[in-house]
Formats: sequence, C-alpha cells, structure tokens
Amino acid sequence: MCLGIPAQIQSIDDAERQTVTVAVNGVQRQVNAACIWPAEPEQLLGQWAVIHVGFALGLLSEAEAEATLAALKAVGGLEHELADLAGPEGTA
Amino acid sequence: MCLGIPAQIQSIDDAERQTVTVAVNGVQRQVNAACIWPAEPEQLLGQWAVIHVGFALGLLSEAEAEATLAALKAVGGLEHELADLAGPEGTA
Amino acid sequence: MLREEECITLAHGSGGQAMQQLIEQYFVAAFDNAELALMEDQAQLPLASLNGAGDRLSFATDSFVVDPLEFPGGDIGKLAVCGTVNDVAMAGAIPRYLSCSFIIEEGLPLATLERIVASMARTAREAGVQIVTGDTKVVHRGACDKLFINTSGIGVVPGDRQLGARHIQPEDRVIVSGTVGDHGAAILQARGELALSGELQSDCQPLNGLVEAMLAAGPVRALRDATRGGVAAVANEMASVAQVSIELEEAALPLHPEVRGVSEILGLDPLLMANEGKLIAVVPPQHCDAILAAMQAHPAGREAAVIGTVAAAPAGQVSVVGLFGGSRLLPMPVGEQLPRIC
Amino acid sequence: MLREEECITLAHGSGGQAMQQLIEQYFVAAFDNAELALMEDQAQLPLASLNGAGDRLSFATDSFVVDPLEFPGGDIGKLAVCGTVNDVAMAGAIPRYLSCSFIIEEGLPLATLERIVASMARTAREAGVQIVTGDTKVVHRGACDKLFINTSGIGVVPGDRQLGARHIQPEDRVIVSGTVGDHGAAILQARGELALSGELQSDCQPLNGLVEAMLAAGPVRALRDATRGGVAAVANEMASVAQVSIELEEAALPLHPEVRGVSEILGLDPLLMANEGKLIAVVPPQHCDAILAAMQAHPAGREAAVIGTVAAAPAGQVSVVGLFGGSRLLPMPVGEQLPRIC
Amino acid sequence: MRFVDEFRDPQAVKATLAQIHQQLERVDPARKPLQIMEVCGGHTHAIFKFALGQLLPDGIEFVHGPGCPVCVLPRGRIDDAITLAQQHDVMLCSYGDALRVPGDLGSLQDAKARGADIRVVYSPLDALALARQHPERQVVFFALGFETTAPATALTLQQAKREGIENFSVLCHHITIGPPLRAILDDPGIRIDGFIGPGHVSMITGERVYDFIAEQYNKPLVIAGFEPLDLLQALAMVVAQIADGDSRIDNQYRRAVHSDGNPVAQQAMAEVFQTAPQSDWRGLGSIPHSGLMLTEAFAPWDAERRFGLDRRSVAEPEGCGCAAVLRGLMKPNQCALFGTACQPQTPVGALMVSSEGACAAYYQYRAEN
Amino acid sequence: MRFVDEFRDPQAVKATLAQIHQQLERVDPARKPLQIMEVCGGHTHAIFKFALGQLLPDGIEFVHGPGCPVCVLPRGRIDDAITLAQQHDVMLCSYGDALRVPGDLGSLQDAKARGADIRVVYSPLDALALARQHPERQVVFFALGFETTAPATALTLQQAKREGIENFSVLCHHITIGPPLRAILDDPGIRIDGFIGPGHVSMITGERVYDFIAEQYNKPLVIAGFEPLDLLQALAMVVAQIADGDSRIDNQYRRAVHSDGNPVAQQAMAEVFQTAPQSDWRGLGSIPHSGLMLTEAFAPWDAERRFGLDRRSVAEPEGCGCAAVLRGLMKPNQCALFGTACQPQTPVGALMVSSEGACAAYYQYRAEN
Ligand code: SF4
Ligand code: SF4
Ligand SMILES: [Mg+2]
Ligand SMILES: [Mg+2]
Ligand SMILES: [Mg+2]
Ligand SMILES: [Mg+2]
Ligand SMILES: [Mg+2]
Ligand SMILES: [Mg+2]
Ligand SMILES: [Mg+2]
Ligand SMILES: [Mg+2]
Ligand SMILES: [Mg+2]
Ligand SMILES: [Mg+2]
Repeated sequence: MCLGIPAQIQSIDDAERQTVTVAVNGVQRQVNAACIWPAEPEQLLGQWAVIHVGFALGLLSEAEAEATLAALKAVGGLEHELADLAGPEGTA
Repeated sequence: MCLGIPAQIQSIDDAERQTVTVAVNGVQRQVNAACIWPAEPEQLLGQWAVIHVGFALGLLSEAEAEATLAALKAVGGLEHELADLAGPEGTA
Repeated sequence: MLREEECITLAHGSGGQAMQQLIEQYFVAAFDNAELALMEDQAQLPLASLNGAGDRLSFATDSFVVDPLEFPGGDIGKLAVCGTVNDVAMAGAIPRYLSCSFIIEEGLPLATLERIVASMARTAREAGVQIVTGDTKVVHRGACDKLFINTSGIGVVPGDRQLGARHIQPEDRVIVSGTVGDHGAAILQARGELALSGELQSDCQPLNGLVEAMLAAGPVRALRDATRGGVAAVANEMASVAQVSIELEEAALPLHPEVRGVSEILGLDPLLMANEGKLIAVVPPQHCDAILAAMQAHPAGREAAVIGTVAAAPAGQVSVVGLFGGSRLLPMPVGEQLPRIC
Repeated sequence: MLREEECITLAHGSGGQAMQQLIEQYFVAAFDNAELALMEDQAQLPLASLNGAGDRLSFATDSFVVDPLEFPGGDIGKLAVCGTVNDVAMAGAIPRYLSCSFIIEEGLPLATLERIVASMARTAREAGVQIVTGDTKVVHRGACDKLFINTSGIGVVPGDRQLGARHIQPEDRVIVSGTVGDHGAAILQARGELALSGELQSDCQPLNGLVEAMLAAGPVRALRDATRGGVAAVANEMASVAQVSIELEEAALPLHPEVRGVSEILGLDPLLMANEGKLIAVVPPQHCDAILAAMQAHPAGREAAVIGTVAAAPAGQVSVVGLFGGSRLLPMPVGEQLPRIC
Repeated sequence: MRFVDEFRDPQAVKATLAQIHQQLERVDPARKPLQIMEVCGGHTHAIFKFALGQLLPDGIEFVHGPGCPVCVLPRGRIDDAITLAQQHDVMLCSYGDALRVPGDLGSLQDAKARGADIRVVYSPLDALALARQHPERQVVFFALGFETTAPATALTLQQAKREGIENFSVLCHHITIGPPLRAILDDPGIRIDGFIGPGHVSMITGERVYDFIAEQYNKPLVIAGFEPLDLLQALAMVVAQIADGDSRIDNQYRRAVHSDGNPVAQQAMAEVFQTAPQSDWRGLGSIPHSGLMLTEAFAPWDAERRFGLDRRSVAEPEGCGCAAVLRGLMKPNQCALFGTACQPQTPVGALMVSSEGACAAYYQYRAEN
Repeated sequence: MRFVDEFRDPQAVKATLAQIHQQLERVDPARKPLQIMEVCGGHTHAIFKFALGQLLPDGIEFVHGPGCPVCVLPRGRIDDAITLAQQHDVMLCSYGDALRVPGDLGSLQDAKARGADIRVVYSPLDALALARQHPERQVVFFALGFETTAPATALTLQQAKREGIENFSVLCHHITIGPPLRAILDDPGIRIDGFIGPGHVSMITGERVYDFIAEQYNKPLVIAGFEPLDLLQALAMVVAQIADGDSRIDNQYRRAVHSDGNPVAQQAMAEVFQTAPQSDWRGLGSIPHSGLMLTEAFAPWDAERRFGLDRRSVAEPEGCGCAAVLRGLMKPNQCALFGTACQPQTPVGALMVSSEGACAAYYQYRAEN
C-alpha cells in the first residue's frame, strides 16, 4: 500500500502554501511540503523526499541509506553486522 | 414573413391547456389552439387552421376559399367578378 | 437498486481482455468471415479475384454521426454500410470489402450495439460485401454522442466503365432514383426536438444492385448519391466539375407527401434535404428511356424520374424551372437548413 | 469584444459551399494528389501498379481520439497517418493509399485544423503514401471531443511475404524496436490532469521503412505495432493466436528514464503503456542477429533489443522474468491503467 | 395540400395574368411602370420562388418591403442576444432564422461555435419546455417578429406566469407593421403606387390598421395570401384600384383574414405588451412607437431587466445598402457589396440572410434578373 | 533512480538470501515453515513483482496481511460513494484504485459509465482544485487509506477550511493499521511468527504504534522499505529475532522512517480526525476504534452529514473467501471463486481488484505458484 516515490526537491514554489517542485527521473510535479517544511525553506533544495498522493511526507536520509547499504554489502556470514543494524538505538 | 401552414385538426389533446393535434400531409404536431378555441372544443375536429410557430392562429374558411377560387376561375375578361370580390362588404 | 443493463465501459476500448471479448463476441461473430476472424490489425485480400473483375479499385470512406442511432427505416449501422457501398458503387464499381471503425461513448448499452452490429451484418450481406477489418475506440462520457461509425470500402471497377462528373455533356438527362428528402425528413421527425410525428421512413438502402441494372441498360456519364446537401449539392458539384449548366424541373421531382408536410411546416427545401438511398444519374439522351425503364424495374428505383437536362451554358450553374415556367437559381447550399418562421 | 479567431461551424459539415471550400482549401491543397482533386466521393486506383508489387492487398482502419490533439512529438494527424501506415506495414505490405475522415466539433479553430492537416500531409509524404479520398463531418458542440480522425489504408503485400502471428514457432526470438511506453507517458504528461511535466516526446512515427529494412535482412514470422495495451497486449495476442508461450525479460526492456519516472509516480506498468512508433517482431532464432542489426541501423529502430523468447508451452501464456530470475505472468491487460495510490 | 395546391393552378394563373394585363392597360402610361410594394417577406419569397416577376407585364415592378422581421433586425439586438448567452451563461433559444444574422459580435451561430449555449426552437413553447426541463439554467427566448408572431410570445409568457416558471424570460424584439409603412410613405424620395398587404399579420390585426394608407396617403392596399394565385389576384385588384383612381383597403385572403382580426390574440398581446417609445430597425433607423415591450405585469420575465442588459446600438457596416433597398430606393444588385463582400455565406446586411430578404432572393434567383 | 536502484543490486540480493538461510537454520525445525505476515499491500506487490517467493527457502512462507486499503474497503462504502454520485449529483473524486472495486450497486466505474460524474485524481488537492474550478458543483472526495494517506486528506481539509471552499466535502474512509493487526493476533485460528511492518505508514506514525505486538503478543516486527533488498533484509532481521527468541520492533527503513514518525502530519490528523467508534472492514467485519471520522470542527466538510447519507452495510457476496484469505487462513487459490467467477476483469472480492490484493497478485503471478 501507499505508493511512495523518492523524488528530489528542485524549487520552492510558494512559501505560504508550502509547495515545492520535485522531480523523478526528469518528471516534475508540484507537491505540498507541509510535512517536511523547515524554518529555512531553502534547506529543502536538492534534498530527497518520499512523495505520496501529491504530498512530500518525509525526507530521505542519505546517511541512513548508506548505512543500510553498507550493512547489506557486509553480509555473507558477518552476522554481527545485522545485529548492529537492528539495535534499538538508531541514528535516525 | 410569418410562415403559416394550413393544417387539419385531428384531436383535442388538453382542454385546459387548449392544445390540439394537427396534421399536414400526414405529419402531426401538437399546437396551442387558444386563439381559435370555441365554446365546444369538438367543433374544431376536422377544421383547418393556419399554424405558425406552434400556435393555431386562425381558422380557414372553406366557403371563402371556394368563393375566391370561383372568382379566379371566372376571370378572363369578366371584370365585374373582380369588383364583386373586392367590395368592402365581405362574408368573412 | 441493482446494476442496470450492461453497457460499454472504458475497458472495452483499452486494448485488453474486455476489448478482445467485445470484438470476438459481437463483431467477429456477426460479420463472420475468415479474414476478420484472424484478428490481425489488417486484412489481406487476394489481388487475383479483383483482377478478374476490373482494372481499377474504387476506394471510399465516410464517418456516420447520425442522431438518433436508430430511426424509422434504419440505424447508424445500416447507414454506415449503405453509405460507403453507395459511394463505391457511384464509380460504377462492384463493392467488395468494408472496414468498420467504432467510436463508442462509455455507457452505450451493449444491447444497442448488438442490434446495430446485426443491422450492419444484414446490410452487408444484402449488398454483397464483406466487413474484413475493424477498430474500436471507447471514449469518456461526453466525449462523443453515443456512437460514431466509420466505414471505408473497396470495390473493383470493370475496365469498360468510366464514370465521373467530368464526362457529363450538354443534352444529357438527369435522373433521380426516387423520392427525395425522405432520410432528412425522417431524421427530423425521429429526433423529436421539433415534436413532429408521422409514418415517414428513411430511404437508407444499398444502391449497387440498382447501379448494375442501370449499367446493363445503357452507358451512364456520372452517378452520385444525394446525401448531405441533397439534390442541390450533387447537381451543383456536377455542374461545377463538368462546367455545364443543369436545369431541373420542380414539377418532375418525386416527393413523398410527408416530406412535403415537414418541409412546409419548417420552411425547408426538399431539394436540400439528405437522402441515403437515392442517386442522381446523368445519362446520354438517347439512352435515357432504357436506363429509366431499368431503374423502375429495380426495387431500389421504382419511383425513378427524369428531373432535368444538361446545357452548355451558363457553366457551373443549376436552375429550377418552376410550376409556371419561370426559373430560379439553385445555388450550392449554404450551411445546414434551419427551421424558419419566415 | 470582437469576433474571436475563425473556427469550424456546422456549415462546414453541411455538404454545401462552406464544406466544399474547407475541402478544397485545406485538404485538397495539403494532400495534393490528382485523385483527391477530382472531388468525387471515392478514389479510383489502378490495379496494374499494385499487381506489379505483390499479390495481396493489406487493408486496415483505425479511428483516433487522442486528447490533447497536439502533444510533444506529434498530433492527432500524425498519429492517424502513422497508425494506419503501421497496421498495413505489419502485414509486410508496402502502404500506398490512405483515406481520411474527420469528425469535427463545432468551434474547433481553423488554425488548429490547418496545423493538423499539414502534419498529416508531411507524415504521409514521409511514409510514401497518398491520401486519396476523405470525408468531413461537423457535429454540435459537446457531441465530440474537438476532433476525431479515421484513416483507412491500402498496401500491397509482395508474394513471398507471409507474416502473421499464426506463423510463430518455439525458439523464435521477440524483438522490440525501441523504448516502450513513450507515447502513453507523453500523453499522460501532456493531458495535464495529473500535473506532471517533463521533456518526454511521443514516439509516433511511420514504421514501414523499418519493416522494409528488417525484411531485407531476414525472414520475419510476425509483426505488431504495440499500441493500446502496449507490449503486454501484443505479446498476449501473439501467444494466443500461435498457441505458444512467450517469455520476456524485464531487464532487457528499453525504457526511457522519464517513462520510468511517470510509471513510478502513478504506479503504472510500462509494459501496458501505449506506443505509436514501436513494433514487436517475432523472428526465427538464426536470423535474429541480422534482423536486429538491420533495425539498429535504421533511424526508427536504433534502440531495438531482443526482449524475449518463444516456447511451446504453456500455450497462450506470457511471462516476464524478473531481475532476480523469478518469473511472473503478464496477462492480457484488463481495462485501462489508472493511477494508483497503492 | 388543401388550401395550397388549389391556389397554384396553372390555368387560373394564366387567366389572372391576362386580367392584370387588362387592368394595367387602363392605367395612365405616364404612371408606368407601377411600383407595387409587397410589404411582407413571405410575398417576396413567393414572387421569387414561383418566378412571378418573369410572368408580369413590364408595366409593373415589385418593391420589396420591410416585412421580414429578420431583415429589419438591428445589429445591436443580435449583440444583445450574444451578450446574454456569453456573459450571463443563459440558454438562449430562438428561431432558426435568427442564427445567421450578423451583429457586431458575429452571429448567434458564431457564438454557438465558440461555446455559447444557443438552441433553435420551432416555437416559444419549446423554449418554455426547455426551462421546465432545466430548472438549474436560465432560459431566455429571443422573441422577434411582427404581429403574427407576437401572440405566440404573449401566450407563452402567460403560461409561464400561470405556472410560475421563474427561470424563463424573454428578450423581446417584437415590432409592428404600421409604423415602418408610415415612415416609408413619409420619405419624399419614395414613389409607391400601391401595396400588397401581409396576409398573416392581418389575420391577427384585421384590416383597420391599414386605413391610414388609404385615407391619409391615398394608396390602395390589398391583403393577400401566399400562393401564386393569391398574389396575382391581389395584384390585379391593386391595379384595378389604381386604374379606377381608388384607394381602398381590400382583402383577397378572406379564407384566413377576418376584417376584425383575432380577438383572443389581440387580448393576449394587450395584456403582455405595451408600445415601446422607440425601436431600432435595420435600414430604417429608429422609429417611434414601432415596437413592443413587456408590461409591468410581466417585468419579472423580461430578460433585459433580469440581467441588467444595456442595449447596444451599433452602426450599419460600411458600404451596406440595406437602408436604400428596404425603402425601395435601390435594387439589391445595385448595392456595391452585392454578390462580392455580401453573399448568403457571408452576409453583411440582414437582407442577405433570410431567404425572404430581398438581397438573398435576388442572389438565389438571379437567373431571372 | 536514487534510493531505488541501489536496493535492487542482484549481488546483494544473493548475499542477503544466504543470510536468511543462515538465520533460518538456527530456528527450531518444529516451528517451520515460519509464517511471516507482510502487513502492507506494497510489500505483497513487491514480493510478487520480483518473484521473491521463488527465491526464499522452503522454511519461510509469506502471509499477506490486511494493509491494502482498497482490499479492505467494504462493499457498503462503495455503494455510499455511488449513492452520492448518482442521487446527489455530486462530482465524486477518488483514487484510481477505488474505481473497479465492486459494491452491491456495481463499481464506481460502472456508475460512471451509467452517467455519474466520477473523476480519478492523483491527489486530494486535485479534487480541491476541481471544487475551485466548478463553484456551481458539489465536489466530494472519497478519501481512503491508512495513516500514510490520511495526512493528505487532513492537510487538504485544512486548506479548504482556510480558503472557505464550501462546495468541497470528504466521504471519509480512513482506517488505522493497529486495530486489524490486533484483531488478527486475537484470532485463535491464526499462527503468525513475525511481521514485516509497513514502511510508509510508519513514516507517519513512528515505531511505537507496534509496541503491543512485541509486548503483548511476543512477536517480532521489522519496519521495511519497498525494494527487494529492503524486504529481504527485514526478513533476515525477523528470522534472526525468531531464532534468538526475541520480539522487538525493529526498523530496516531508517532512511525514511524516524522512530517518532512525522509530527506535522500527526498534528494535522489530530486536528481533523477523531477515532470512530466502529469501522467496517472487508473480510474482517466491524472492528472498534479502527477508523477515522471528521472532528466537529470539520463537520461542515463531512459529505455524510452534508448529504444526510445513510451508510449502507451489505453482506459479503456468497462464496467469497476474502475473510479467510485476509486472516491468512486460506491461500487465494483455495477460494472456490478464484480464477473462475472471481478474476481481475470481474472481481467478486476486493482482493482481486488492486494489484496489491493477494488474489490479484496470485492470479497475475500464478506462474510461480
Ligand atoms: S447586398 Fe448585403 S449589404 Fe448590400 S443591401 Fe443587400 S444585404 Fe445589405
Ligand atoms: S478469489 Fe475473489 S472472492 Fe475469493 S478470496 Fe480472492 S478476491 Fe475474495
Ligand atoms: Mg465517401
Ligand atoms: Mg457518402
Ligand atoms: Mg456520396
Ligand atoms: Mg485498431
Ligand atoms: Mg452524450
Ligand atoms: Mg487498424
Ligand atoms: Mg492500429
Ligand atoms: Mg496495430
Ligand atoms: Mg463523405
Ligand atoms: Mg468538448
């Protein structure tokens, strides 16, 4: 459920209505960014967010993504890596 | 101006709204007959009326039509016939 | 309140299962021929059999948008087959194959489509043509008026037949194959907007049989079916292409009494009203009687009549001689005829 | 407030003067050929030149109802010419003649019609076909969505070419001529309802040149242009007609990045999206390389790729091998694809 | 068709033509050719359709009068109707005749093609039925016509009022036949010897509305039916009066026209309409007391009031000869625009629109001219 | 595509599968095959699309959970939407997913073909835009979905209220993920060893909403992303917990899911929605406190109140196995209707409609089953 697509924020369109333009593989759409709106809207530029039904519902963390990928690459008998990742104390 | 078509009254449709069905060469239409409505609506059956924009505006007199045709047939030098017809004292 | 009668949905036009089923269960079943049954996107037709019958193809197309879809004397499907068969036949060709393309508004009852398809199949059989390829589009509600049908047709023209308005000569005679304006008047009645009623039927019918009968009786210069724009449009097209003058005789025009009734009530001219099963033929004077006799002996031409004569000048002009001998111009119609009050 | 830009009125479809002028000034002028200029209701085409080129006719029809009328990479006119040219070409035929029938909503700007007609003329020249006969209907506002076009086409099939889904054999290879879904995705963007924007162009193009290049390189079992229903519909039709199994490889599918973007955002499958200038070819395995090379050397096939293989069983079934080797069924599409949230 | 075909008998036509010849011989040659104005467009149409002009002696010329309501419809009134349809989003209904008449904003047909909701009806009752069917829409009936047509509008409005149909209203451009005839007779440049009177108008009004023509201007007028024999007989009657030096109001169309007209129709008109102080006529300018407007009792059904419409008054297009043709000062084919800029397909003036318009008739039937 | 393609690397897939094998070997053979419920339809879809089932060891079975909002949409709710569209003449907008779901009155698509004005939108904001564009129409947004989708409805309603858009309202069928999981865990017939938790729901709710699963039912749950590697990694993590006898709420999808969820979205939901006492679920019956309704502050935008809608409650169709499939008691192909009466083209149950429905997935991907 809940088709959520990673898209990159390209421009801030309307600070009052909190809308931004995002792009997925070159396809653009204006979305509502209220759920991720920071004090300084410019901070959003270049960031990636999960888009669902015209709303940006959450930012994607590059650091977390890399950590997950690193854990994946490290698997193959290294059980402790998995355990590391699974601990309740995340960096999120 | 004022395309007026002779049509024959075939049925009384709605005595309150004063509508009748007329026919022209087998083509029927319901028209408003307020302008020719008599005390006894059944008197209209079989009569001919001039129809204009969905209204029967006047009855056609067969007697007058025949008189006119008779006058037309009589012409050909019979000037007095014309004068007869043109008199202000008609039978209409 | 349960589901109403089954009707067309967008799925029937989506290129998927529903469309395949529609095509198989309705079109392939009704039109029933081997080429269509292959379900390819085109039909393959052997040239050998065409070569045996003539030396040219006649190729015609028409789209049909009539409202209402069904009317006294026909329906849009019958019309679609007759219209293209007739256009092909007007070349003196023997119609052979039709394509058939549907544009359907979502919500059309399947029962309506089924009746119309059956009518097409019946008319195609009557006209001796096969519907060999087709197409189906379904559009959103409001994007078309219930159903449009395009047919395109292929026929073969025997080598000795050279018909065309450009062959018309002075002194030729103009024949109409029957009463004029029946289709136009029947549709006006059927549409109901003008609240007229009567018994009138559209004249919608294939004319290829009549054309064969005529060509067997004598040579014909040109043929046109008098559809939109009626006799007036055809006569003007012919006069313009051949650069001749055509003089019609008002009193000679075959007219159904109800067509006259509709015309009088609405102030319309039957010469401009549409026909869907009537042709205008121009024939050499010396063959006129034979051809007319052949027409009157054919069911589609029983009320055929000579209605005019061709003259050299004024080129491109059509006139009508009235009841009392005076003549008036009959120009190319301008726009559609609207009911008048004056 | 003065009269706005000139537009189509009902008079343009009434069979009278306005219609004649429209036909002469727009259609006859743009399509420019002797048959059309005769202004008869059908065209006459010599059989001799067809006989010289093959032994069968290929006859196809399609109606086009695309919204918007003009979109990046094409318009309804270009589409109408390509669509029928391609259907004819899929028989291995050389497309020759088209008919062209317009259904126009009153109010269509004449300038729009002029652009679309010019685009048809240009595309017909590019494809080497002549538009030899036509028809024009104008309907009341609201009775159609701006403009529909039907084209029907005639081509001739050389005697040695026998193409058709029924000829497909196990071990044959499945080739697609380029990226899939471009047209469908471009139209979704152009329609604007989903507020997507991008640079994507429809792939709308004639494929008859590509087909000639392919047939020169080796024998082909069957061709289909992957229009409505996309690759999924074509593969299923082929598998069903030939009673074979077709296995496609997900990773081999050429995909434009923006098509992937649109598909991800809306939850659509590019295998089901429409193409208007892409074909699916099934070829014998020993000729696959040569045919693929010929395709990639042709401008319309530069991104051609082998995307699948035919097997004997399970008959009528299409499957897709995923990235990690597992396979899923690709059934015949059901209804049109709708944007999803889940 | 009863009451029609009898009046087309070729034998009788021949005899009546002979009659006209005879009467004409009695007229002073200095007065010839006689100019006879057929007031009514229906007569103009019949004259051309049956090519009666070709049958008449040289000593008689027809002058085509102002009695076609479409031909005298001013450009501004068309613009008013378009404005209602476009800016107030109403469903505008009118007779087919009105659709192609050009205003400054184009024709109603152009407006329809551009998206306005414009419907052709055969009867004002059909427009009222549309209002009943579409209670969410404002339906306006664009009413035009002389006294023949005005009772239909009046009876329809009475019905709307009785039934309380509130989404229906009328854009009223009804006019009356007397004032323009007086305006023409008052024009010093005009010479007319007699009139063929309008048959169907008279069916409503009766004969007395023409008395001023005989009494004040000493011209004969004969009310006529619309078949060829009607017209020819009436013409014979007019010429006979001229030959005799008479000026009477005669009635050839007794089968339909009673001398007092139709009292029910007159009563309905009196209740619904009042005379407007001024009305615009194409070609004739503004004529006092020549048109009808709704009475106060029917104000709620007056589209002009309901939509706060400002009437547009626009000038005739440049080069347009309609004014001169309508007064009989010029033949249609003498207009500089005739057959070139102004054609049935692209009418400049209203006389080219209706098939009753003198210019359209000349154009269509030009074989005979 | 960033954040997508990286998580599809075939090498890493192989390694992670090996990891799952290793973990599984540590599990007590008596417990196998393990039944792992992927809660979310998005996961179901990915499992079938990437044929992950074919890659897994025999000792693991997926049970497809109730987390596809379309699949659990009760028939009566579809009927309510159709009733609004047909009887109250509204412009009814919803997501494409909802169009083919059958109710007792047919589907929305059927209703559209029969003339109802039904529009597919991508976003509730698009429905609001339609309301702005068509002030003369009543526009109703048929809102469905779990906590991922509910904030979009809430933010849209806040905007409608701010702008005072009065012709817009919402037919609300939002539901929450916790109650159905509890209902399933309470069912004595069901044995589930662990859960793959829904990634996008959790992005809004955070991790704490699942605590009861670990604490009260002693089952592990791992929140996962939607790419193959996400799913496989999460599966490895679940199996590792099972092998270790643990029951924790873990988060594999840290790049998107913060442990506290999204506070802005939570705040908007709190303002606009309140928990409904009871909500209907297809296949699961009525579950208390499992759905959302509008708060009093948003009552004017509640379509049910605006149109006085009586909710329809209709029985599941005869023979329909959705209830058992949704609880993991039956595989789709064990339903008597599967593939015969119930097919994607003629779905009987909702599980055959959405491509996330277990039955549609089984049907579409039946090659592997
Ligand atoms: S030709 Fe045209 S402009 Fe001239 S008088 Fe006639 S209608 Fe008027
Ligand atoms: S096959 Fe149909 S009825 Fe049976 S469980 Fe699946 S969706 Fe429900
Ligand atoms: Mg044709
Ligand atoms: Mg035709
Ligand atoms: Mg024809
Ligand atoms: Mg097709
Ligand atoms: Mg419709
Ligand atoms: Mg085709
Ligand atoms: Mg095609
Ligand atoms: Mg094709
Ligand atoms: Mg045609
Ligand atoms: Mg439209």
